Amino acid sequence: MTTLDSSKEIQKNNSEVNETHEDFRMFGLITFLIADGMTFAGFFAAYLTYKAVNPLPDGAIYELELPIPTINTILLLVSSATFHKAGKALLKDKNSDSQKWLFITALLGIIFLICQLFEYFHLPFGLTDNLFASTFYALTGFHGLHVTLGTLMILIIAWQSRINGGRLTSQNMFPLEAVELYWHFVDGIWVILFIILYLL
Amino acid sequence: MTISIDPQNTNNESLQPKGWLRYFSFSLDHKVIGIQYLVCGFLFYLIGGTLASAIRIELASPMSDFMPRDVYNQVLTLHGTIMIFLWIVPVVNGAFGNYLIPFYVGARDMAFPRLNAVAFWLIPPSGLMLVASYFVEGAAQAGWTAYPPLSITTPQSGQIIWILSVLLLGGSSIFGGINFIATIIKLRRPGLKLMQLPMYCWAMLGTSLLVVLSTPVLAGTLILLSFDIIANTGFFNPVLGGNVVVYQHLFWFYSHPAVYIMVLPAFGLVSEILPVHARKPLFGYTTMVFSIMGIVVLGLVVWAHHMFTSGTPPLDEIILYYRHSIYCCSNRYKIFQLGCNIMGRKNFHQ
Amino acid sequence: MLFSCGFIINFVFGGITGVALAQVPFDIHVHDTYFVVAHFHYIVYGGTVFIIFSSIYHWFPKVTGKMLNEKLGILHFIITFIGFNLCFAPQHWLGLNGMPRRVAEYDPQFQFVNQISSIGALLMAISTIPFLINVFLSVRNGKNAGDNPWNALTPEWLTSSPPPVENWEGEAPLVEEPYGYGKEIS
Amino acid sequence: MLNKNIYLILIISLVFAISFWIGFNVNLLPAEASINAPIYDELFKILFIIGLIIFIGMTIAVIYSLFKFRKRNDQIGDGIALEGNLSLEIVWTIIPSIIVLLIGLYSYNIYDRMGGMKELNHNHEMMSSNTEKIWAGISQTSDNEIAINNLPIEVSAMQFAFLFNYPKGNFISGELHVPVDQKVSMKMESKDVIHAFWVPEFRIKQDIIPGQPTILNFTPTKVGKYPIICAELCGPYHGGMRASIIVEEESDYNEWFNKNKKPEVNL
Repeated sequence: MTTLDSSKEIQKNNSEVNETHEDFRMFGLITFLIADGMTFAGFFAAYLTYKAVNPLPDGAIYELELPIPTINTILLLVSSATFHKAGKALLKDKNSDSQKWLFITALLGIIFLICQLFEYFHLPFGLTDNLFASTFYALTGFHGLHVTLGTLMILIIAWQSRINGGRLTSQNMFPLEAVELYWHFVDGIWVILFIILYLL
Repeated sequence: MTISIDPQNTNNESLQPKGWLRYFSFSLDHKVIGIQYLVCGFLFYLIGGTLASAIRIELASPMSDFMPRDVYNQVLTLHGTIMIFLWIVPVVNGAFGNYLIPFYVGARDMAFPRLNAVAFWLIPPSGLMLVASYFVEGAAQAGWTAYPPLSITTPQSGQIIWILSVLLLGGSSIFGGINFIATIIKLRRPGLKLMQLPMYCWAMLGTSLLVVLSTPVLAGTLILLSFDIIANTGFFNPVLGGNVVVYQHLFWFYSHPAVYIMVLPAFGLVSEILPVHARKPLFGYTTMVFSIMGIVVLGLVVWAHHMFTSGTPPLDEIILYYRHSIYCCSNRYKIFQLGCNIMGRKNFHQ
Repeated sequence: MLFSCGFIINFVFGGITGVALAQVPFDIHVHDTYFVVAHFHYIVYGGTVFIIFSSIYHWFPKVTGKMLNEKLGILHFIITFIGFNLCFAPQHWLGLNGMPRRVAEYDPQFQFVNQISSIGALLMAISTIPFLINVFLSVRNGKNAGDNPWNALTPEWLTSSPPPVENWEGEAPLVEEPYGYGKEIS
Repeated sequence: MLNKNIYLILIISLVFAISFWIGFNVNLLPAEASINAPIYDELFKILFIIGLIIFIGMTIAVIYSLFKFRKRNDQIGDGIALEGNLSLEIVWTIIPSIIVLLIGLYSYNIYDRMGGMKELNHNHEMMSSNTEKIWAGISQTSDNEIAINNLPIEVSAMQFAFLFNYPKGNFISGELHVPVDQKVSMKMESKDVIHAFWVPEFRIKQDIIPGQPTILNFTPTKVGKYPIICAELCGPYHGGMRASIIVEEESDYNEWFNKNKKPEVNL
C-alpha cells in the first residue's frame, strides 16, 4: 500500500503545474481517500464475516484489554484538534504557533504508535496464532502504517512551516490542508476500528 | 516540464512535438502517455496472444502433450492476467482515456499530469515482472482468480510476484481513475455543461468510479493473501481456521466491476464512433447516461453470481439473482440503444 | 467501422449468454466450464477488443495524420471475425457437454470441436499480421488524412492532426452538440 | 406501406419459427440422467429460444441496415437528426424488463423444484453426533424423513482424486456406485484445495470447499456410467481429476455393496 500512499507526495508536487485552472488537488485527495477507505472497508468486511462465521478454536482469547486503546483513541482525537489549531494559526500568519501545534500533533502520533507497539508486545497472542489474531494485527498494523506515514508528513510540513524560508504560508495552505484531511481520515478510521475491533 | 501558454506562439510547426524518443521518456503530455499506454498494452497483447495460442495448441489433442501440466496452468494464469490487467484495462481506460478525455472536456492536459505519468510507468515494470516470474521458480499457477488454498499451496515465489504486480497495476488504475474523475468533473472548459459531454466521458466517469471504489478492495484482499503466503497467517487457509469463501467474496467484489471497467469504456468508444460514421446524432443520449450510472451502481452489488456453486445460503442467492436481473435490464437497454443507432442510419461511410 | 458492427453482434450474443448465466440453476450446471470461457471471451474479446481495434482505425488519422489502408483493414476484420467465432462459438457446446475450464487434458470425444476452436484461435493470431503491416505501412507512407477525415463533430477533430502539445491553439472550442449530425450547424 | 408491414411481420414470424424449431430440435446438452436434468433442460430450452430470437433478430437488423443504408456514391450530407424517441425507449426498456423478470420468476421456480431453496441446517443423519456447520447446496430432498432414508455417502476430495466412503458398509471406494431411482445424500469435504463435484448428465455441481463441508443430494434416473469431473482449478493434474459414477439396478447395486462390505479399506 505504500505505492498508493505515495500519490500524496505526487499530488503535492503538482503545485507548479496547473497554474491555468483552479486548484483541485484537494478533490483528487478526497477521491484517493475514498479509495483508501474502501481498502479498510474490505478489511472490516472480512473481519466481520470471520467473526460471524468462523468459530475460534477453544481457549482462544477474544477479549482485548481496553485501557491502552482507549488512551489511543483519546490521543488521536486530541491530535485532530491540535492539528486544527495549527491550521487556524497558519491562517492568521502565526507560523511559529502553527509549527508548535504541528509538533504537538506529531508527538501525539508518535505516542500513539508507541502505545500500539506496547500493546502488541503485551498481547497474549501472536500473528499466526488464530484467525482473530491475524485479523487484529492486519487491521491495526495497516492502520498503524497510515499513522506512521501521517506522522512523517506532519513532521515534513512542520519543517516547511518554519518562518524564514519555509514554503508553508497562509497563501500556500495546501500541504497543511491535505495532511490535515488525511489525518482526520486516519482518525475516523481508528474510531471505526476501535468500535468494531475492541468494543463489539 | 512546465506547461506554459504563450498566445503569441501560434505557429503550428513549432508546437508540433517531434521525435520518437519522447515516447520513451517520462513525458507529462497526455497524448504521449496515451500512446505509451496503447503501444505498451499492444505489446502485452502480443505476449498474451502467444500464450493463448499455446493453450489452444495444447488443447488440440486430448492428451497433455505439448507442455507439462504445471506449465499449462502457469500459461493460462499469465494469459488471463496479462490480457485483463495489461491489455484491456490499460488500453480502454488508459490509452483512449488519456488521449481523448482532455480533448473532450476542452482541457490542455489531464488534471494531474505527473500522477498520470506515474500511473503509466507503474505498468511496464510490473508487467515485465509478471512475465519474468516464469523464469524464477515458475509463475503463478492458480488461475487469474488465485483462489486461496491453491494459491497458497503452489510454489510461492511466482504467486508473490503475481500479487505484487497486480497490486502495482491496481495502484496504477486507481491513480488513473482519480485523474479521470478530477479531469471530467473539475477540468471542463468553462461553459461546457455535463450533459453536453461526449458519451465517452460519461463512460469513463462511470468506469473511474468503479475503479476507485472497487480496486482498493482487491488490493486489501491481495495483501491478506500475501500475508497468508509469506507470514503463514490463516485468513484464507482452512488448515489454520481460515475461510476461503471470504476471499471469493472480496475478490469478486472487485472482479465483477472489473468486467464493467473493461466494457463500459468500450460502450463509450462505440458511441463515439457510430454516430460519426452513421452521420446521425446519438440516439437517446440522456437515457444512455442514466443507464451507464445504473450499471455503475448495480455493477458494484452483483458480484456473487460468480459463486453460486460455492454454497452460499439460498436466500442470498435469490436476492443477488434479482439484483442481477435488474442490472441485466439496464445492460440490455444499452445494447438496444446502440442497435437503434445503427438501424436508422443514412449514407453509411466505408 | 465494420468492427463496431461486429461488436454489436458479438455483444448481443455475449449479453444473451450473460443473462442465461445469471439464472441460478443454469449457472450451477455451466459454472467453471468452457461455457463460461466462451461467454467471457465473447464479452471481452468480441466486445472490448473489437472496439479497441475499431477505435484504433477511427483515431489513427488523429494521432498520426495518416489514414490507414482500408483494404488491409477489411482483411483484418474478416480474419478476426471468422477466427473469433470459430474459436469461441464451439466452446459453448463444449461447456454444456461437460468440459471444465482450465484443463490440459480432456475426454477424447471433444477432440474435434477443440480442434475447430484451435484453428479459430490461430486465425485470430494470424489476423494481427495484416494489422501490424497496415500500421507500419501507413505511418511511413499512408495518404494524408487532413485535420478531420471523418467530418466528425466531437472536439478532438477541431484541432490539427496530429494535435499540438497544448491541444488547442488559443481558446478551446465549445462544442455544445457533439452529436449534432444532420442539424443546422451554425 | 401495407406491403412493407407485411414483410416485416413475415420476417418476425419467420425468426420466431426458426428459433422455436432450433430450440426444440437442436439438443446441445448431454443425456438426462437425474431428476434434476429434465427440469434444468426445460429452463435451458426457454432461455435458448428467447436468446435465439433476439440474436437472429438483431443480426438480421444489423446486416440489413448495413446493406440498405450503405453510402451511395451520389449521397452527401448527414442523415436525419433523430435524437431520441421517448416512448420507443420506454417500450424497449419495459419489454425486456418484463421478459427478464418473468425469466427470473421462472428460474426461481425451477431452482425451487431442483431443491435449491431448502433449508439445509436440519439435523442430518450423518452429522447428528457433531455440530459442524453444514453449508447449503442443491438438495433434492423434499422433507426430513426422506433425508434419513437417503443413501448416505461421504465424499472426500483431495488433490486429483475423489474417495467415496459408504458409512453403512464401512468401506471406501474409488468409484461411486448408486442404485437407480434412490435419493443419494452426499456430504462432501475437501482435504486440501477447492474442488468441485460435477456430473454433467445430472446437471448438478457443487464446490467442495476445505473447512466447509457441503451437501449434495440427487436422484439418478437412468442406468449407466457417467463421469464425475472436478470443475474448480485444483493444481497441475486438475484436468485428470476424474472419477466415474455408476448408476445400476438395485439388485446389481446390492450385489456390489455386499461384495465390498467389509471392515478393511478397499481401494
